[in-house]
Amino acid sequence: MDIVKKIGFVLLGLFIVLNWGLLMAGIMRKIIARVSMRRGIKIFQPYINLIKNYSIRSQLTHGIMFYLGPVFRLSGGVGIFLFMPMIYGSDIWNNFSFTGDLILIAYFMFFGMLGMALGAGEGGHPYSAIGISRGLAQFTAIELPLTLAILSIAIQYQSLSITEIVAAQQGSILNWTLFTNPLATGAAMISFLGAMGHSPFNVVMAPQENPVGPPTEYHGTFLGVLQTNRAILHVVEAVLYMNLFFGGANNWIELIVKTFFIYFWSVFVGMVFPRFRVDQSIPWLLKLPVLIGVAAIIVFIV
Amino acid sequence: MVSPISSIAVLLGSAFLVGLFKKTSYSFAQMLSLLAIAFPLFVSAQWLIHFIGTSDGAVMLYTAGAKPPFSVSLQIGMAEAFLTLAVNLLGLLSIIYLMKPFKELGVKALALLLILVMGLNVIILSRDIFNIFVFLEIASIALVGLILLGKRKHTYSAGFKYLIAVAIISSFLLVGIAFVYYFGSTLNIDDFVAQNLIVTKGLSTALFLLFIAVLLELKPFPANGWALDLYEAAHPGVGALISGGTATASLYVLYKILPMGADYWSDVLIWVGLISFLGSNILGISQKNANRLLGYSSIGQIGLLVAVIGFSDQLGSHFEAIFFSLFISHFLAKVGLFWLSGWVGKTELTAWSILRTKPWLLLVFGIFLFTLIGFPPFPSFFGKWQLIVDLASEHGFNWIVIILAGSLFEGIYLFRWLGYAIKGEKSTENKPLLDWQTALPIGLFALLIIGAGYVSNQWMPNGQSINLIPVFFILALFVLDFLPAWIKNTISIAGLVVYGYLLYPELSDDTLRLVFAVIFLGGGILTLIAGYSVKGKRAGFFPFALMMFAGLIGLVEADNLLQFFFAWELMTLGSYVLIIRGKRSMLHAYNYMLFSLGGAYLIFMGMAMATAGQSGISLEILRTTAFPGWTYALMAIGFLTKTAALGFHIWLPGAHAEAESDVSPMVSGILLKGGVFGLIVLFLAMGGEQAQANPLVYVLGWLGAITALIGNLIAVFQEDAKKLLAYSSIGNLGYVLFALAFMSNIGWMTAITYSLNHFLFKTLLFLAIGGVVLRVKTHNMHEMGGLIKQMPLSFIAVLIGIITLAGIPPLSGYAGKWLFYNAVIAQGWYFQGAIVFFAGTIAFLYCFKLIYAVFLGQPKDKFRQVKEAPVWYIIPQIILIIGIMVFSARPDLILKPVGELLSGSAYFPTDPLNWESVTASTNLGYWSGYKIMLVIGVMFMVLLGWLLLMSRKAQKIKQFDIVYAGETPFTPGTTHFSHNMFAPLYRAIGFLTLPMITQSWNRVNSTVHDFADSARKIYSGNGQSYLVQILAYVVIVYLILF
Amino acid sequence: MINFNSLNIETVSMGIGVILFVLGVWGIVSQKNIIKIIISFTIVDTSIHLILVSIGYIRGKSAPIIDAAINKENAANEVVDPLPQALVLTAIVIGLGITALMLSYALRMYKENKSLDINKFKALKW
Amino acid sequence: MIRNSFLILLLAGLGWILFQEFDSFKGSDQLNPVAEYYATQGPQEVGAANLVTSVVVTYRGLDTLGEVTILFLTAAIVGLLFKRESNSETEDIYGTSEILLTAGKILVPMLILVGVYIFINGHLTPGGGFQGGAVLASAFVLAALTFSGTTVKHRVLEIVESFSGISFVLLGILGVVLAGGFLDNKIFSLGTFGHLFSAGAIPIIYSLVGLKVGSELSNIVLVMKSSEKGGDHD
Amino acid sequence: MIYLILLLVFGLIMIIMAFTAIHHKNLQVAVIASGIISLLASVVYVFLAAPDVAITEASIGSALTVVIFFYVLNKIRRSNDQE
Repeated sequence: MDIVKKIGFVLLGLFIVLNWGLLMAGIMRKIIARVSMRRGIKIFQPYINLIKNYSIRSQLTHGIMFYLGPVFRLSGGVGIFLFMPMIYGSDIWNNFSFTGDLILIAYFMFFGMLGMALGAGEGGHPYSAIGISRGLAQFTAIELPLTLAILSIAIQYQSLSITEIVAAQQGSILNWTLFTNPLATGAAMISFLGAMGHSPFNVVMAPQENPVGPPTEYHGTFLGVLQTNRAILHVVEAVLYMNLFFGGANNWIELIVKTFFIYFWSVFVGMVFPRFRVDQSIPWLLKLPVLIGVAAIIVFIV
Repeated sequence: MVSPISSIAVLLGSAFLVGLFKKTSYSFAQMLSLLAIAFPLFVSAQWLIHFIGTSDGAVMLYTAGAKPPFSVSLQIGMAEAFLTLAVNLLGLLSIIYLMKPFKELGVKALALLLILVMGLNVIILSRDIFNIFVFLEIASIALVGLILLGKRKHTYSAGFKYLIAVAIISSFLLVGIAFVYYFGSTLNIDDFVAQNLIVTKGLSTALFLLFIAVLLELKPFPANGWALDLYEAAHPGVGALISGGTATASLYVLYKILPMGADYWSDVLIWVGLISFLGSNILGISQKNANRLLGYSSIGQIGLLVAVIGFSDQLGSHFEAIFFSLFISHFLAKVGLFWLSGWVGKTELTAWSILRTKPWLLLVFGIFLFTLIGFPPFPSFFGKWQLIVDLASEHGFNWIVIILAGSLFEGIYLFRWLGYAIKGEKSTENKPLLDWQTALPIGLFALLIIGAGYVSNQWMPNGQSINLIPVFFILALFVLDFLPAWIKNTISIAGLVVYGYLLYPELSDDTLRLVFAVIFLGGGILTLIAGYSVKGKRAGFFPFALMMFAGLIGLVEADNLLQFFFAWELMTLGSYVLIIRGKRSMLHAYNYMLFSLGGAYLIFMGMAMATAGQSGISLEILRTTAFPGWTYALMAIGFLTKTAALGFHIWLPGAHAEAESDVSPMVSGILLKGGVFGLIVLFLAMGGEQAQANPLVYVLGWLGAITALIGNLIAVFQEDAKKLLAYSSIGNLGYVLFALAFMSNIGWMTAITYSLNHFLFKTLLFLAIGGVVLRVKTHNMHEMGGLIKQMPLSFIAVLIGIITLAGIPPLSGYAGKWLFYNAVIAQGWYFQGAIVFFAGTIAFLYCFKLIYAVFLGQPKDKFRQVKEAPVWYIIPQIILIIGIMVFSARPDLILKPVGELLSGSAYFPTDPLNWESVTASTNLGYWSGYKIMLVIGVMFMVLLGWLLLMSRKAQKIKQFDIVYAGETPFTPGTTHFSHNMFAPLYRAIGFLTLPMITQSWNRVNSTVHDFADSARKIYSGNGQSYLVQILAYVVIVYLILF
Repeated sequence: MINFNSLNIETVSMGIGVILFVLGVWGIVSQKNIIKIIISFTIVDTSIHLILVSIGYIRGKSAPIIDAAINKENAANEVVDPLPQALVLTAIVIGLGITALMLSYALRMYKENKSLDINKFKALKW
Repeated sequence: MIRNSFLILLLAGLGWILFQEFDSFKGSDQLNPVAEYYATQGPQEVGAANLVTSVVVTYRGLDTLGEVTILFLTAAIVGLLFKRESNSETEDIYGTSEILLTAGKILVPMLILVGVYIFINGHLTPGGGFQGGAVLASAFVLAALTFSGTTVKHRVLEIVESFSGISFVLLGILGVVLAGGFLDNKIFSLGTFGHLFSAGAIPIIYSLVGLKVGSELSNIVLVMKSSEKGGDHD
Repeated sequence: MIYLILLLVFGLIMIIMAFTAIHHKNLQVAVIASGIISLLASVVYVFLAAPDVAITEASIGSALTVVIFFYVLNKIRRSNDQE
């Protein structure tokens, strides 16, 4: 395929994802507000925020890494998008994923996190560092169930290629990993809660300590970049779970519907459960979800 | 040729003559004594040269115009010539060394020494047991007189104890001789042996008395308190005479009379000798007095030599070479140490730090200690090697265990001592003068050791297979040590480059070895470049650095077990000295050495078991070993101590963290791969199928996984930047171990990728952090902060380093992770795999801490003027970054040939990685470093461009322009959040990092020390108890025997 | 155990030697006084000499000196073994030397510590 | 008590070891080959009537050399031990009684004569260098006891000691040069068997041994005697 | 036979003397006892056809040794008196 055409479709996909991400964020916040008996923001408020931030003229920076942080962050988000096959069976929408490598995506997530952490770090704000340290600590615990789940489905499908994993789930809804491997799905979905940064795992996002979300130190274009990334990343992560556990998507509609529900799962749990402290969340994550993950593997060994 | 009898006559005559001189003509007497003792030295040398040059047998010397057995006869052969040469040399140098004390005591004392030397000569030469008895008495009595030299406290009581002990021993000896004569009708050893008597009850008891008395002369543990007291009380110069002189003669007597006894006497000697060796070395552990410690060590070493004599039948044609190398090591090193002790003057071990005022003495001290322990290139290394290999071929594994355990215990106290000397608190007193009388003998003996090392090497079977060129190069560096550092550095680098160039053709086919050769030599060159930043002479650094690299590269080159072990020990020796050079690294280097020593002995034991029943010592024989379980387990554990697997890791953090800035990358980035390479060699030798079937690898896998987790977790909680990196090394080596344990093609690919990566990023990180530490003069990360502005290049290096470490695409660390997943799933080790991945995410935490706490956050006031790291630190970092980039983009350049090698060979033919130009694939997936690099690189550039476009007018603001909850922070110190950064994590899973292993090792340590401390209470100081011990020894041995 | 009839001069002296040896050693290990220990050593010495001479004795033969009584040619059948006697001569002198040395050291020790109790000289130990 | 019973056990063990020897000792009825050689060949080879002397001085001459060396050593060491006080003069605690003085005057020369006789005739009659030397030494001791003022000078003794020692060694070397080996007595003609001047070098060697032993023993005793002033104040 | 009986008697005396030498409180007595052992031994040597040894033992073992002992004992006594 012509590389220009490819890049064109990639950019188009990116645009779709960005929009769906912004929209979904608005919808979710609306839902949250309604559930808590508030009126809430406008659905399109994320768009407004984004445009507003990009148009602010003053740009303050603490140094080179502060500057590069958002670039890393956005690279992380876009990179995952690039390496992710979006629509099953479509050459056009599988981006640069070739056949979609699960490990690559799993580890590339760190790229953005690292950039963000470094950028916030150079800001010199101690709370940023506190937030990062908590976030990272909790992240280690979040990763473990996910790792077990990934191992479990890798055993199940004897593949680490996302495309192949999706292919294996085609045909019937019962072929979804959700049904063929509910334990792995369970572990992964708990881990997803943490990845999305909602309650009960969102202490790292506490108002003053928000390095993973758009932080207070950043503003203007920087913040705009971060918000862009956030929108993209949430969708792409949901797509990842969709591909792994919920049969993938054969078209954009299916993708939007599935990602909505996947994302909604985290919002739903966040509404229901209160927040953990980090030193509570880590042991919790290392107990039940890990046990589920272990069980998911044992099922396949035995 | 001059008859040795004339040396006896000359010595005796001059002794009688010297006694006549008056005080006023003392110097003349002294001159005469020197000449008198030089004469026999010349005679012995002449005979030795004669025997070496020709293949003549021993020559019999008759006295009194009658043939034996009717008259006393002497015999001089190669052994006698050599031993008398040693004794005479010792005598000559003793006169020089003891010149002052001799002068104080007068001419009579000179006569005593002459007579002592004469006596020793006769003991060695004589073939008549009664004659030997008489001259043994002479030697003992002369010693009793000589201990009056340089009078110290309690000399008299020590002398008395010695006298009564000798008296009771000689009583047994005389009774023994009497009955030997009664039953054997002869006093001549050869005649007795020739008669081939039937051993009756009476004769065997007579022989028992004879043997036990000679053994008791050698001060066997535990009937040796009298000797220890004498060592403590006597002038060290006299201690040297006892340890080197009388012991030598008595040992030879034992050897001479051995054919007289029944077969079981060999076994008795072995038992007695080894019990002495082990017991004495254990009890030495708690000893604080240098002279007494030397006594313990002497007794131990002599015990080993006694055992070697007992083994003489089993050792066959190797006996002479083995005995020579072990004997000469003991002789030269122990005597040298005694002499050094005399110069130090104080008896406490801690006082030996005074040696630092004379660096060459420190070097000599090191040579002596390493010789005692048996490190290459010193003679005892070869002796111990061959001894143990030969014992193994007779399946004498129990003996080997005892010998190695004894050596380990010896190492415990000798290296503690060395530590005191190199790093102990400097004593405030004036340094003693070093006159030529002291310097000459000590220096000469040190040189002789090196010569003896060469002889042992050439003499020993297979010894010639060792490539001595690096050793000579290192020796040359020692000679050139007076040059400024940069010249030596250039020479060293040139040496490594040339060596690499010469080696390349040999290795170009064997990619696996080539990878490690690149790590060892290339790493050596890179880290040495950093050394250019050191001004001055940097005395004693380069020889040892090169020694370490020579050892490492020697591992790669090794074709046989001896070469491998030689290289292994050379590496250990070099790295130990490098590590102990750090400011506070006394204890850490000590721990390192003990673990290395223990590990080395396990490897040694494994190798020995492999050689049992097989011919040759090539590495191939590991596969066909008769004891696969033991061989592999022992060797694997040995290598694990070097890779610092959990349980054997406690030496690493301190050793790596406290080392000098440019040494840390050497020992962490490069040295650890030595252990990895060892494991690879072992597994390769085991062969694929055997290895896979071995339960060992399963254990190794778990061990690797847990090591990775715990190592990384502890690293997270470090505040010391270098310690953090050090623990991270433990974790990373855990990955490597885990991957190696897969015993599959892809697993090994993973391990090699990891090894290479770890070399690249850990060297890079240690260099970068080392550069920072060099500037800010602290290891504590929370004292740093905001250094990115001052040290941007170091920051970039660390950034690249941690991205690689954490395995984040696109850099090469990801390659390892990807391979890992594939290997884990293919192997089915899911849980271990999960632990390792968990460890990987934890690694991310300390990566962040490292870069954030040092370079980001709030810059401190005191570091505002800090400059970028020295350019010599930056250059290797740039090279390493380039290396990482190249490896990340084109991993196929290295991994493809390695993979082909692995699948092409017999080891791991199944499930290789498939390569399609730059893309690798397995059944599970595929990976293309090149494409990932390309995609991410382009994307990153685009986004960066975009942001630059959007915010090109970004405005730099001040440090404290931050939103801070309504307050304005005013000190950077309180605003830099970096101490105890991961407190919540610690509260959650910190219990895993409790130093349980350290505590249990400490408990082992204190148990051993307590035991040694209470066990040595048997030496109550009461002369009578010593006699009782001697008596009990005799009776108990008798009862055991009969 | 010992048949009286088989008793002859050399076995008896040998027996005395052995008993004295054991007694001497008993003295050495049981007495606290240094002088007593040295005395015990001389007893041990004497006992060894006795043993040696007994070994050299040949039943019914005379001293190994060729004089009027002993024919030079037939000496081999007339005399006892000269060798052990020669050894004893040497041993006696050595014994004297050692005894003298022990006594000198004892005297020195006494002057240092004002005691002859061997238990008092335990400064060097362990 | 535990210690004592332990010691008794040990001694029982020692006794048991020695009893093994005693038990297997049956005496001898005839000379063993070595002794037979001494008895038959000794007189011809060495020329000494006293076979013990021929063994001591010739066949086992090296032992004898060692033996005198031991005495030399002992004298030297005792000298070193009491070096600091050797100058201090002794007050004689026994006093010199008239009887002792008279007896000394008679006995000392007689003892010296006897001693000399013993070692000169060592190759013919019982006795020899050691015995003669011991007698000489007793003469000196007696002299020292009796004539407290006129003690024999150490220096003289030392010179005699060294001279005889060196001569002994030189004679030994002459044996290598002129005869069959070190300490071979055949450097001089063996002479007539049984005469005073026979047996080659034996009378000379034994005289030297006698002088040496005598001077050494006297030295030891005299040093012991004269060393005074308790305590070693350094 | 007479030798044998004499020898047994001597032996007995020697053993008794040995006990005396070892256990007697007075050092002088002990020394003399040991001298007596030596002296008796020299007689035994005569029985055993060893006149050379007998002379030596008598002159050195029982005479000189005892003299040296006495000198030393004397020294010890005197340095005690000086205190």
